[in-house]
Amino acid sequence: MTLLALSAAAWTAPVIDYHALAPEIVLAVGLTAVLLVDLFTSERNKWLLSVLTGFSLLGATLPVLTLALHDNSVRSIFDGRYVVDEFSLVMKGLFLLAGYVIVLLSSSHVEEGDYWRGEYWFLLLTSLLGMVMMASSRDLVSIFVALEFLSIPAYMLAAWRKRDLRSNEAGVKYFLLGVFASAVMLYGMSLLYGVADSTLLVDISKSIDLDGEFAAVQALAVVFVVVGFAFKVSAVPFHTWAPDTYEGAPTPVTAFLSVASKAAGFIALVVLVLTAFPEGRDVWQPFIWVLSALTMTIGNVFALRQTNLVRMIAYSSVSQGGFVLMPLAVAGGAAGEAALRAVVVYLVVYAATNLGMFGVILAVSRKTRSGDIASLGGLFSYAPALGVLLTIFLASLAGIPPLGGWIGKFAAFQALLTDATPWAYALAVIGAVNSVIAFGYYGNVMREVWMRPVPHGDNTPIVTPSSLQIALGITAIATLVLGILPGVVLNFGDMADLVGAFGG
Amino acid sequence: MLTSQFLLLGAILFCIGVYGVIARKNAVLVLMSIELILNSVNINLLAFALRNGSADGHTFALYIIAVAAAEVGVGLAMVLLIYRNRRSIGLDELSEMRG
Amino acid sequence: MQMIRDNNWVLSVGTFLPMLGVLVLLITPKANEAAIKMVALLTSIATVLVGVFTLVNFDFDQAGSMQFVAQTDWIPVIKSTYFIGVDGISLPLYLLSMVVTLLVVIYSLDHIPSPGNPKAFFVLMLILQTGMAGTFIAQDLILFFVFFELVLLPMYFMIGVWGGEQRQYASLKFFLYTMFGSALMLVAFLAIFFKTGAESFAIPYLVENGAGIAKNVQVWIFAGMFIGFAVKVPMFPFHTWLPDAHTQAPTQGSVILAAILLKLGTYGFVRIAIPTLPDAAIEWAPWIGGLAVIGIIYGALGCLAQTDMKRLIAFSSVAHMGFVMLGISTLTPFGVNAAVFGMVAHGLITGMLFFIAGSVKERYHTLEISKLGGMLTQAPQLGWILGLCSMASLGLPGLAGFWGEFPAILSAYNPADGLNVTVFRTYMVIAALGTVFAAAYLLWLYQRTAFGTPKGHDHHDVHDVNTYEWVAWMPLLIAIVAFGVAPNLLFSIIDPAVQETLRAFGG
Amino acid sequence: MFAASEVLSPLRDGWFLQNAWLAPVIPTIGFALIILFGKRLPKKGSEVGVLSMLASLVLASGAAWQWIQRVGGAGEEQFVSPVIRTWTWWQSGGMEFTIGQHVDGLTVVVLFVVAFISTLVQVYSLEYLRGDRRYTHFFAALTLFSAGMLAMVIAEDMILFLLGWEIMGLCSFMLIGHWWEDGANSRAALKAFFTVRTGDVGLLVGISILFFAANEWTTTNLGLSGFSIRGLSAWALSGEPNSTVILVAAIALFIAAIGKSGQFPLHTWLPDAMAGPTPVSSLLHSSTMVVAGVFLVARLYPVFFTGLDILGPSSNIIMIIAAITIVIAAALAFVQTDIKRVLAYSTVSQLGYMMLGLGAGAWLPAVFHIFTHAFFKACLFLSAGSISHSASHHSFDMKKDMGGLRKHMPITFAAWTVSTLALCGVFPFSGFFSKDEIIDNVGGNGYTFFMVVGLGGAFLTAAYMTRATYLTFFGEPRGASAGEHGESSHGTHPAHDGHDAHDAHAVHDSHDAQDSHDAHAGPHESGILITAPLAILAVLAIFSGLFNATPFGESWEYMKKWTEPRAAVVEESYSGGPGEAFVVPAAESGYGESPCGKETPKDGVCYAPQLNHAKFKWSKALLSLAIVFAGIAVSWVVSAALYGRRDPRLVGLTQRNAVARSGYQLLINKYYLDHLYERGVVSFIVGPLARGAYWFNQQVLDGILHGVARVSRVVAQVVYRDIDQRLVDGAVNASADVTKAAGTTVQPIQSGRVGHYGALLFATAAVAALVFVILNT
Repeated sequence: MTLLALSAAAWTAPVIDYHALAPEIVLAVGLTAVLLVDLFTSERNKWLLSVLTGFSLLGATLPVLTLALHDNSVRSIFDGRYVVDEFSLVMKGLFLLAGYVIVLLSSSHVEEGDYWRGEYWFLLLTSLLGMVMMASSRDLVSIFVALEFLSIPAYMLAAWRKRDLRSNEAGVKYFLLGVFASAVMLYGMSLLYGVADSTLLVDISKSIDLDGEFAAVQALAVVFVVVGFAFKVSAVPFHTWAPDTYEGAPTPVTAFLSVASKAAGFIALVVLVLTAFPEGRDVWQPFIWVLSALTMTIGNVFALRQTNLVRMIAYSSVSQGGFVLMPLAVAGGAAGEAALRAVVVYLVVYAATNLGMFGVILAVSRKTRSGDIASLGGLFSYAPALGVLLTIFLASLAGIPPLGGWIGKFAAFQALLTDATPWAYALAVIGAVNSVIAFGYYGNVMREVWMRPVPHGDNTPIVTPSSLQIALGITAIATLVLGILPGVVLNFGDMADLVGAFGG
Repeated sequence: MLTSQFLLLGAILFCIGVYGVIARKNAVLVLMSIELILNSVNINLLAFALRNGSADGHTFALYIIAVAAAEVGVGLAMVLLIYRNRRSIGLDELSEMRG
Repeated sequence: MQMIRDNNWVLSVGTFLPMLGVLVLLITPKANEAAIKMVALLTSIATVLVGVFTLVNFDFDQAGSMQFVAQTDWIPVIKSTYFIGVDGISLPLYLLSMVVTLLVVIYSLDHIPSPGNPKAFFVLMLILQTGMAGTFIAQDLILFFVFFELVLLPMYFMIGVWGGEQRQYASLKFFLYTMFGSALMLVAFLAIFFKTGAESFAIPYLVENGAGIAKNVQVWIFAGMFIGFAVKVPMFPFHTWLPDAHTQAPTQGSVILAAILLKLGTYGFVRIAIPTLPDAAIEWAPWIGGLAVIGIIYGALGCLAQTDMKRLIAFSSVAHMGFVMLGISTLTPFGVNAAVFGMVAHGLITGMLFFIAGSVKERYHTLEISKLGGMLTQAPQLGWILGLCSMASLGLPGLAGFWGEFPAILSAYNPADGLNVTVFRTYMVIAALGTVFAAAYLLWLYQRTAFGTPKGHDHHDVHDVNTYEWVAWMPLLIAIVAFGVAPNLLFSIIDPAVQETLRAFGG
Repeated sequence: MFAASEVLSPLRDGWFLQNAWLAPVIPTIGFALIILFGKRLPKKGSEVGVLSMLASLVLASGAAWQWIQRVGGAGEEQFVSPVIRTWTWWQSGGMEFTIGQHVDGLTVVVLFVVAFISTLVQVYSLEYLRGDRRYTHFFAALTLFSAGMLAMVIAEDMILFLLGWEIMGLCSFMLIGHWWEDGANSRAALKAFFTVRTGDVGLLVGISILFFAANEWTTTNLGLSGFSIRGLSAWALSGEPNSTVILVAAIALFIAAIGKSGQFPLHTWLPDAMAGPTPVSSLLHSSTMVVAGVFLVARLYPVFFTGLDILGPSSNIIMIIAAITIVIAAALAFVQTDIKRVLAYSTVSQLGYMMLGLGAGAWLPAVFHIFTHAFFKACLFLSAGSISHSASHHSFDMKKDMGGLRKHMPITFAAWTVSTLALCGVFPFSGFFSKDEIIDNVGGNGYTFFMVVGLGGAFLTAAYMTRATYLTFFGEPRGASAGEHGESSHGTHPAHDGHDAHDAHAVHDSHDAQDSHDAHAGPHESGILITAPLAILAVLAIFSGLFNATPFGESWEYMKKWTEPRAAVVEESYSGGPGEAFVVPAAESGYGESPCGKETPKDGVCYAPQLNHAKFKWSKALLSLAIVFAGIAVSWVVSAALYGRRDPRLVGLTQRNAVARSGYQLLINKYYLDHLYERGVVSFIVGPLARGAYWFNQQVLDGILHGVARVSRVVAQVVYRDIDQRLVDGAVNASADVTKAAGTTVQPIQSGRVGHYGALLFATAAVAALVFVILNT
């Protein structure tokens, strides 16, 4: 009967604000184009694909800019299931630019490998499209779709080097655990829907009430949903896939996973906790508190004992994730805005820095053909530029002023101290201590670069392809500017009550 | 109203699925267990949809089914991949990278 | 405190000029060492000239108030501004940092430590200079923090790349220690920011409002700052990075480390921790004083146990900074004056001592005291300079060291109101005994290195002080004597500022 | 606070008084010049030294002369205010502290003495150290040393005082260690420096206490800082100070004085300090270094006066220490074979006299003794130097390398004898007038016991000096002075006289030229540059006593008139600026019964306590003279008998009855008798004391000193190796290891197995869910 009732209701087509959807559309067009061009180009001209990908990404950023400059009003379509506000615009911009940098990073790598380039670019774009969508989703369904949209291509990218066992292993682990996690999350979502009788986040936030009759179900649901994204952002103990996948996947893909898909996970998490679960803070705040503390610490102690560079970075990005989680642990309270700002800033800075670091690693590995940290020995002596760049990025990750990283950590601490509860202080101290431990391994790499002899004294200089140089330039400048004039990014977080803006 | 029974069923399926994921060493079986979980979710959604009389549940379920299909596709592709490379789909051999 | 804003460009120029030099260096080809050295030299000379200009235009009648103040938005979101200025406390240290850098550059002209690569070396040194100068002029906690941290990396590399055998261990230790401190310090900064109503990070503002914070909260915030600064000073028991860092660092590194970097910590106490959190300062003062005197005796004993000349000098820093901290802990203008004077004096003297150690190493290829000896016969000038500096370092009246040491001891006789007099008088006596120890280890060092007959065989490298060294050292030596004979050159500048700073204590 | 004083008739106050501060400044400049250009100058910088000392001598004399004028201009009972000039030196906490000169009677006397002796010593050194490889540095150090002493003497405030004090300490380090090629010398130098420095802690503490105790009072009433010596004096006598505080301060300061003036028990560095070249010893021990301690007490006399309740019924610490020192040091002098060490111990005991005087309220005699002692002690040292230089081949061993030198070096002999007589206090030599005054006044102030000690000391002094004289100049030449080249003596010598030091670097030292010419020349009189100073000093040793010849009546008491500050109550509210100089009429209460030092002065301040002077009586004088002659006689007889051994009859006698009376057996043979001298006679007179003292000295005191050094070294080792490196540093490194270990322990969760990962994932989710479900329902 209900079905009847539903069908009886008159159906009106929703008004679609195409301007708001412009970025997604451009991307969609772009990826179809890539697919087609791939079909009809000969091996020699495959390089077109990377160019095309790059352009479609840049093309997609144009509407983002226009939207940002147009007016500050919040554009909400599909009655609030899909919202374009500054927050989402910032994140879209971030994804697109990060994507562009990744294209620059990968192009040479992909060209030189004898693998399926067309698919590579296609999958990359698809995943990015998913992320861009994620930035705007304000509904369980759209969030779920966006999530799978960005995940599934990522699984395939991870396993992209078909002949390589490690790559396969990476893909499989990522895939199985990923779908498992999302299944768990879905279970949580289904319960949420049951309680709220709607998949719209705003409605859910209304229905959540931990003192009510459904408290148990809601608590369970919240936990499961958070777990789903905690997996995405590789928070301990849901991080287990990350090191293996990062190590096994092709380096550009690793860069992509560790930056873009992580960021996507975070914004989903932010959106959920801030718009859907504000009332559930008694559940997710402590949960995230624990996750954050664990993530920072475990990530660090693991990173300390790595000898493989990429794996070390994997753990480092795990512990970085912990720092991003830090402000979220207090986001439910007065510190909401500060926390949101902290997350945004941290993600931006982290993206720039981490991509830059992967850029250097790609450049160096072109010569050394090795993933060992020791292979960086004496880098400064034969490739000073790369050495200095790597130092800058590492220092930024370690959060040393005046390099970008510090402002991220600073914002995180600021959020915690805005909350000013004992738990917040405790977490802040844990964070402070971890930021020191972290230098243990960052410093170790620096030490290799500056103070260790070149392995078997091979001093041949490194030739860096121009695309890589550009990528490095962009990221390095970004890192420095963000560090010296943090106002630039902080202002993103500064827009009129962001938190309120989610509602649409 | 039978909602609670549906939910119970969903829960049971969920548990079985989880058990399968954790216990099975065979990639295909793991995939199937995951499918189980997804289906438990679908049951939940539909049950709630009926109870609440809103369409969101149905829509959600449809999306899940579609996506699940895609996932299985990718999954099986990967299983094939590893089978081709190492003549086995035992997951425990896939532990080259650890620590 | 009122602000004088004319010539507000001077400080920025003086601070960031080295960065210009860095840029130029980056584009100079690595091979062309002469050009590189020239660029570095000119940059640091220019910097010093700006410093001199600052000095000339400094209004000494208002040494107590901030001068050359410049303030513009920097990070509006967190209410942090680019806010700089100097008063009588910062000025000497600010200039000291410039001069020392110049001298170090001059010294480096013919003393590039292995593995060479002057380009990187000078780049780091100039970055370091910016960081140091900036820390002394920053009037905004965040700005202070940024500059404070800016010095870390260059020093890390200076030690790690150009240092001795243990360099990697030493540099990492140095870094982790300092970073640990500053991380907690940052937390403390944020805490005080929020507790004062999240209005501003400007130090004057915090000085106005910091006192309003509840005492127990103040104590905790102070704890954070304390660790941050105490590590840098370094105070017992946070000192263990120092001997390693000093010993392993190249001469230039040790000199800068001793002359300036250690001062960042004590300066932080004087400029930030104590004025902004007066009640906490009162609470902490006895403990700080206690650690200070422990440091004095402890450092001295450490020195007596050393067999390595450089390490001995390094440990002596622990003792000397102990005197500085003792002065600070009295919270009286008298004591803090002594402390600030002590900072400068220690900068000059210990910097000089490290220069000498470097030259000794270069000549004798060892710093094992037992292997040295008879320096006076082989390199009399070097020997006599070492003598002079040892004397200055052990606080001989008429040389700079005395004016940091004696008034500090003196001030401990009656500390600020609210502090336990008996405790501090005990400290006074212990500190006074410390002077004997100072005499002990320094003269012992002198007797074993300078006196006696030369040991060992290959002395063909042993030559007397050369021109570069003379040029680099003479200013320090002159300053040591000049400030010793006419201490008011400094005191007259410091005193008003210190009184201004300590208003909270009725100083 | 006090009523403003009425218009005052200005005192005469000339250029020299105004600019006495140049006295230390000139030598300082001289020092700089020598260090910088010395080597290039024709005379290697020595001329600069001598000239600068001459300059300050002229200044000092001028100042002294004008001071005498100034005093002459003042009434018999007026307080003659010192000539004070100050400049701002440093400021702190809003207070300004001054540097400047404080010239009064005491200053000019000591100023003159120091400048005078320094000049002579420098002249003497021209010859004595000719050809020394560090000729220039020697003069530099010597000049700076004198500068330090002068600065201390002229100091207006305690900081400048401390400055001079410390600079002296430093230079003594450089001078004593002058021949540092020999480790022993540099060790002796270190020892000297540490011992003194240990005492200096007292100075630091004392100054600090005084400053904070007095500063407020002095600033409000006199506009002087709490460092100003003048202010402190007034404060001490103002009845203001809390008795405990000032007592502690006085004791602290006295500890410094003990260290500097080699009083018991910190005197052990003095004999070792003989390692320095003889001119140095002479300068250090006659007029400068060691006198500094005494000067400190004399300078801040009011503080000690009030603090230790001098003139009080009970004996105070100064007197006790001084008495012990007098006896012990004198006793020690007996068992020395090194002539310089005899003199060193004699110095210690003479300083004891000065201290005794100060402690017993005999301020003037003590100061006067500084004055006279300076001359004859310098003379003695220089004679010793002359002997070793020209006769005994750089040896100072009386027994091995001297004897019978009176024929060879008449001038030296004469100078030595005269000074010895002066030292023994034989009328009419200078020593008599000062030392006897001290003893006399100690008795006069009612401290009979200490007077007896003083007399005993006089006896011992006479005795050991006679012994030294005999060993050196009588009997027949031995060892080096007999022309034989005592290689043996070289080997067997204790390393702590300048002797071995010479040889140690004789190889690369033109000094060996000297040696060779000694070799063939044998003992002979020294050159004019050495004898001239000797002669001058000898003359002064005779006549300097007449400056305060109490026996000849009031009119002869110049020193008293010139130097002793009048204990008048001064109506003074504020002291004017630099160069302020005026006389203030005494309060109605006459000079005789000034309240100063007795009770709180009404409407005014005191700068000096009221002291009494014992009337001179020939009876007492004759008594002490008798004791002195007794000492000389006994010692002479013994020594003569000891070194006589000419008489065959005696030999025969002893051969006939081997068990004759010990008195005759003394004569059997020199060595046995010598042995017996040490064992028998000495033990007869001062035996237990001397032995005990010597044992105590070497074993206990020195033992303690070295013990302290050794212990602190050991402690240092422990602290460094175990506490610092193991504990503190260990903790740090451990934390790193712990972190690593943590990594290893949690490593299993990264097994690489999907199954495990999934299990972990879901387990966590489930646990979390459970926890929060429970928490929220």
